Amino acid sequence: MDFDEIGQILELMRRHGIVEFELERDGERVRILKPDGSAAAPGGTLAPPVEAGRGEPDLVVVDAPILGTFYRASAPDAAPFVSVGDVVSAGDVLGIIEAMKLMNDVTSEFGGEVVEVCVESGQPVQYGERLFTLRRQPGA
Amino acid sequence: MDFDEIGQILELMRRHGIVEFELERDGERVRILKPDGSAAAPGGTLAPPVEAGRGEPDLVVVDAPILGTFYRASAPDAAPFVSVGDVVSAGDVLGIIEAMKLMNDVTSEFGGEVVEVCVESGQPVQYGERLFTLRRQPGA
Amino acid sequence: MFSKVLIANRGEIALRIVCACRELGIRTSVAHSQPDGDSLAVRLADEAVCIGPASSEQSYLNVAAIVTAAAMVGADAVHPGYGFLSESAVLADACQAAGVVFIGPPPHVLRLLGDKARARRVMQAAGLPVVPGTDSFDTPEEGTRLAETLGFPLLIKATAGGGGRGLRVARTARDLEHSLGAARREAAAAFGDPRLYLERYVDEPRHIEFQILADETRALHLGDRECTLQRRHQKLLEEAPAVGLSEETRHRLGGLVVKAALAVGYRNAGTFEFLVDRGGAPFFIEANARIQVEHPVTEMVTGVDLVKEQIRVAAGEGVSFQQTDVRVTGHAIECRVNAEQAETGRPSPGVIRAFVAPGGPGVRVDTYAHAGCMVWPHYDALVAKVVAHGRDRGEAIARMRRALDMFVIEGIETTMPLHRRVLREPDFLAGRFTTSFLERFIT
Amino acid sequence: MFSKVLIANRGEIALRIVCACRELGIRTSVAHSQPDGDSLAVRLADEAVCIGPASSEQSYLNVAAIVTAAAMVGADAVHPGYGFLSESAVLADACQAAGVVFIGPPPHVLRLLGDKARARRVMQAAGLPVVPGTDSFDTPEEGTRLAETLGFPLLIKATAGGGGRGLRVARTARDLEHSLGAARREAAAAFGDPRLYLERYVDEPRHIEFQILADETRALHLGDRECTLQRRHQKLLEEAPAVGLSEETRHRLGGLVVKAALAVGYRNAGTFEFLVDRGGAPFFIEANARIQVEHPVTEMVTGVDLVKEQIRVAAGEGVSFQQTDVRVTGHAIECRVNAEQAETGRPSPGVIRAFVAPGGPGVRVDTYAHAGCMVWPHYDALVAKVVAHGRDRGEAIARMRRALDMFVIEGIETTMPLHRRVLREPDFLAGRFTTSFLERFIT
Repeated sequence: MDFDEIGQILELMRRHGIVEFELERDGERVRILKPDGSAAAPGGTLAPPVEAGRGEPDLVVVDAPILGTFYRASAPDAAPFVSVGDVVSAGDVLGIIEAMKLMNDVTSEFGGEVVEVCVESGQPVQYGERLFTLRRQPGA
Repeated sequence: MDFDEIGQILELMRRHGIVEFELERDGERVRILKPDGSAAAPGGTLAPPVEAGRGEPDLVVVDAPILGTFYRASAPDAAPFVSVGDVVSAGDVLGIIEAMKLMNDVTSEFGGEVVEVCVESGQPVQYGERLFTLRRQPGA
Repeated sequence: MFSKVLIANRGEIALRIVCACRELGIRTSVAHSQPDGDSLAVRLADEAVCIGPASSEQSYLNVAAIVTAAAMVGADAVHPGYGFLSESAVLADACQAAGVVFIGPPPHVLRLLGDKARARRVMQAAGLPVVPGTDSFDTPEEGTRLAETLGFPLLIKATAGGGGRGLRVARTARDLEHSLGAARREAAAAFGDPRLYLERYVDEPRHIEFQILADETRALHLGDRECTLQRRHQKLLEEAPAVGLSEETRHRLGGLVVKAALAVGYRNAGTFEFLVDRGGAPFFIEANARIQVEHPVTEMVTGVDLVKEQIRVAAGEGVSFQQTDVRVTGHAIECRVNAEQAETGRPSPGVIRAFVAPGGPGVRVDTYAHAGCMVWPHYDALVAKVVAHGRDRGEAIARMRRALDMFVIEGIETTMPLHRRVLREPDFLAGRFTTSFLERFIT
Repeated sequence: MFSKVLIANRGEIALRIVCACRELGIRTSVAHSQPDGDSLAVRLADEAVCIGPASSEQSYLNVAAIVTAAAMVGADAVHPGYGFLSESAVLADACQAAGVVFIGPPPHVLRLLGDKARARRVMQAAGLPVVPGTDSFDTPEEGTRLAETLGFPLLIKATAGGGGRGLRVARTARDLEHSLGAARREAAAAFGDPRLYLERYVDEPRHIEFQILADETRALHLGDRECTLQRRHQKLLEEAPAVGLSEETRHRLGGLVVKAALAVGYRNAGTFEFLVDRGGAPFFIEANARIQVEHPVTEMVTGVDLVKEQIRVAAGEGVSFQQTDVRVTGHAIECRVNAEQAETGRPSPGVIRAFVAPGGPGVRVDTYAHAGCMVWPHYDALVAKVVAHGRDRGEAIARMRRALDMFVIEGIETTMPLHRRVLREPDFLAGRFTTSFLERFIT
């Protein structure tokens, strides 16, 4: 069994929608399991849900607290509240969301370093949409 | 077992809607699972399916080869073809099923000892209904 | 016609509106709460926008979020469904301000009909028979004084109430005294308005209603519905046409509701509700300025698609037919399949493991449910509406029975066992029932 | 009325018959093959009996097993559905001998209509316009001689054929010579009868049919259906009423089929099929002595439950209405959702992983499928029939589009992508099509 073979198995599994595969070479044993279709997933049109910063437990995500238009700065000609690399404290304003002429601050629950700004200024955002990824500071 | 064979197995599974397949070559073991529909098991009114002699691999079952009325003897006053404890040979008549005035023999594929008569004489039986359980004779 | 409609609702009615829009060639965007993100309405609409968390207050009742969402997706109209903000003048105003069409009556009609005491007065002036009752009052003392002129038994109602919420019966002056304070506090808490009014209590009535449709120039009625079978003022089984209505009363009320709708400047779909006393006399109680849960029974007997008509009217195209085209054919029954323990009404949210809806002739199922879907505890318990249509009431009942017998829902409890019992009850079959039938039947 | 009916069929029609029986208060027993033991029809019927293995020959085509099963469960009638033994005089005879009612026409009518050449002759005598054609013949030489009197192009048909099977077109004498031998062998293999007959080939026709119902004393017709959209002579989309039929022809044929049904002593439900040539002239081709797959479109526009009427007639109760009660309202379309790759028609059996059927106004789905069910390779590919009813053809088409767009079937391929394309094709929308439309459209 080498990686080529494993790759071929994985490809076959993908193509046939197999969820479990067992092999035992010379005593010649094989076992193949298809999904049972239990979770009837109707064909969706919606984009897949936003993923959190998987794998890295010190990455945290700041989501939109309401829907509206997201701005990175307080005015078109002002500097952004934060940019990648900035270090922020809990409670700092990271951006604003405008809904029905009202400006709503987006604040951080945590202190940390901004590692990603996920939405451009002036873009509409849904409730719960990911706006920033922060790397939590040790002890913050 | 090579990938050609596995590909053939997968193709067969796809074509027959098999969800689980097991093989063990020379000790001759095969296990094929069709979907059980469990995910969506609508409330049924049907009796549970007939169970085979699980656990005891030397027990074999003789099912009704057609539907009709099952008789254990050739006439009301005749002795039954077989009773529990009798030893039969492959091809022996175990009973008869009457359908549309025609008498159809129920014969055994195996030689063995009759350990159970599952249906009373004169009872209607469905196709595939279990009639007898035999214990296969070593070498039979 | 609109090019995109924002659907500000959830569940089966959101899907129902998707159906209507698709048939009219209109794109749909569903404004949904976070847990509804993978609902069938969201999946089957052209697009979707998440407007808030599970809590209705922050999502389906959030006017700012809905109007913002409409602008964000570029919708030219908002359909509010039923419940939630469907009768909200505030949402209608906000839509107007934002240049988006609210699919429903104009704000002034919503305000009038939202004030139940004022609506009664106006409808009386427009010629409808109303239950004798009082104006709104602010203090228990006023209430006690007004009750003397009205007599007992009477009903204490919240001025801003509706849907059967906040009702209390007072059979004696002592009852009244005992109840007024609590009713006031409840009304303030539930509707943000402590005002109450009193109404003569109609004992053992039937509850019937008329469906209307009005556009810029005309008002039409589409016949009546029987909504007498209720539990705690929540309808559980509806029929069209109404069972206990003489042809004479039917004809007369049909004409009167059309006149009343014209008198108040009604637009779009609406319902006039009446109590009918044992002598057969009808009394207007309220008008609902929205599509009703039970609208399919009317659709089944008339062949009219009420939700499409709502959209046409809102788009300025007018109702697509004349009063003389309206023909009631056969009989239809709707059973509301709720995620509730049948006898107690205790909610039963959870994952639906198996779901096989009945089909075949004369059966319609409106539902957002499917195998593997979640019935959330945050929202109301309606999972599916089963509607059966037959050439007569007998065939409709037989059809409903077989539809319920063939409806498989596993994983949650539903009201179907109760419906099945009702559909075999001799008094129900004979059409002998009043609004207390179901509660007496259950206990 | 019967107290128990044995259903000798499977799939959606078995379930359809369960619906009808339940509405009539009749108990049901489903005679099924081994793999169908956990089908929805079996689960939803009162009881079931396994009559044989997967092979149709040993189960659904097994007359002895079916009659034995009927006796075993104590059924007083057998409903054969469509296909399988539905038009079998042998089953009808065997039922009669066993004292069980066969729900269908009497054996002599089944024999007459099963012999297509004789049926043509008899129907011509009864006043129906028929395509010029020949009697049955046994040898290729006879065929060649008869063809001379008829002229080309012509159609070679099996005397015992039906359902579009065993058809060959001969455009020249050379074609004919080439085909007769093979057609003869095929007919012998497929129908156990090598006899053939010839018919004038109607080029680019439409295929329309009339639904009839007859009891001991009367015959009635329930209007017509458009069945022109076919692939390899298998209907894929049907409509009621027919699109390309003048009111004059409709009226005239309606009267003629009723007369013809009376002339042959017809009983129960049946269908008279016609080709309509480009000039609008109709030619009778055959009569089907069973309920048709596409019966729901007629049910949608008339409100009549054809399967219940079949049972009533068989029980001696007669058709439950008069010809003058039959009113065609609006327009209905049926799409046959088959487990087939849409473009090629290649079968696609397997497990259905997700299944969400469309609901809402004017939509009916007849199906045995559900999430987790198996589509067996042993039987025909029909998984579901989607039927849409609208006030006119335009609304029915819009409704069918949205119904198909909302119909989720995962795990197998289906014909829905083809239906979706057809429903957007300008020639289809304009009603401009003939029986070759679909095949030209696909390629």
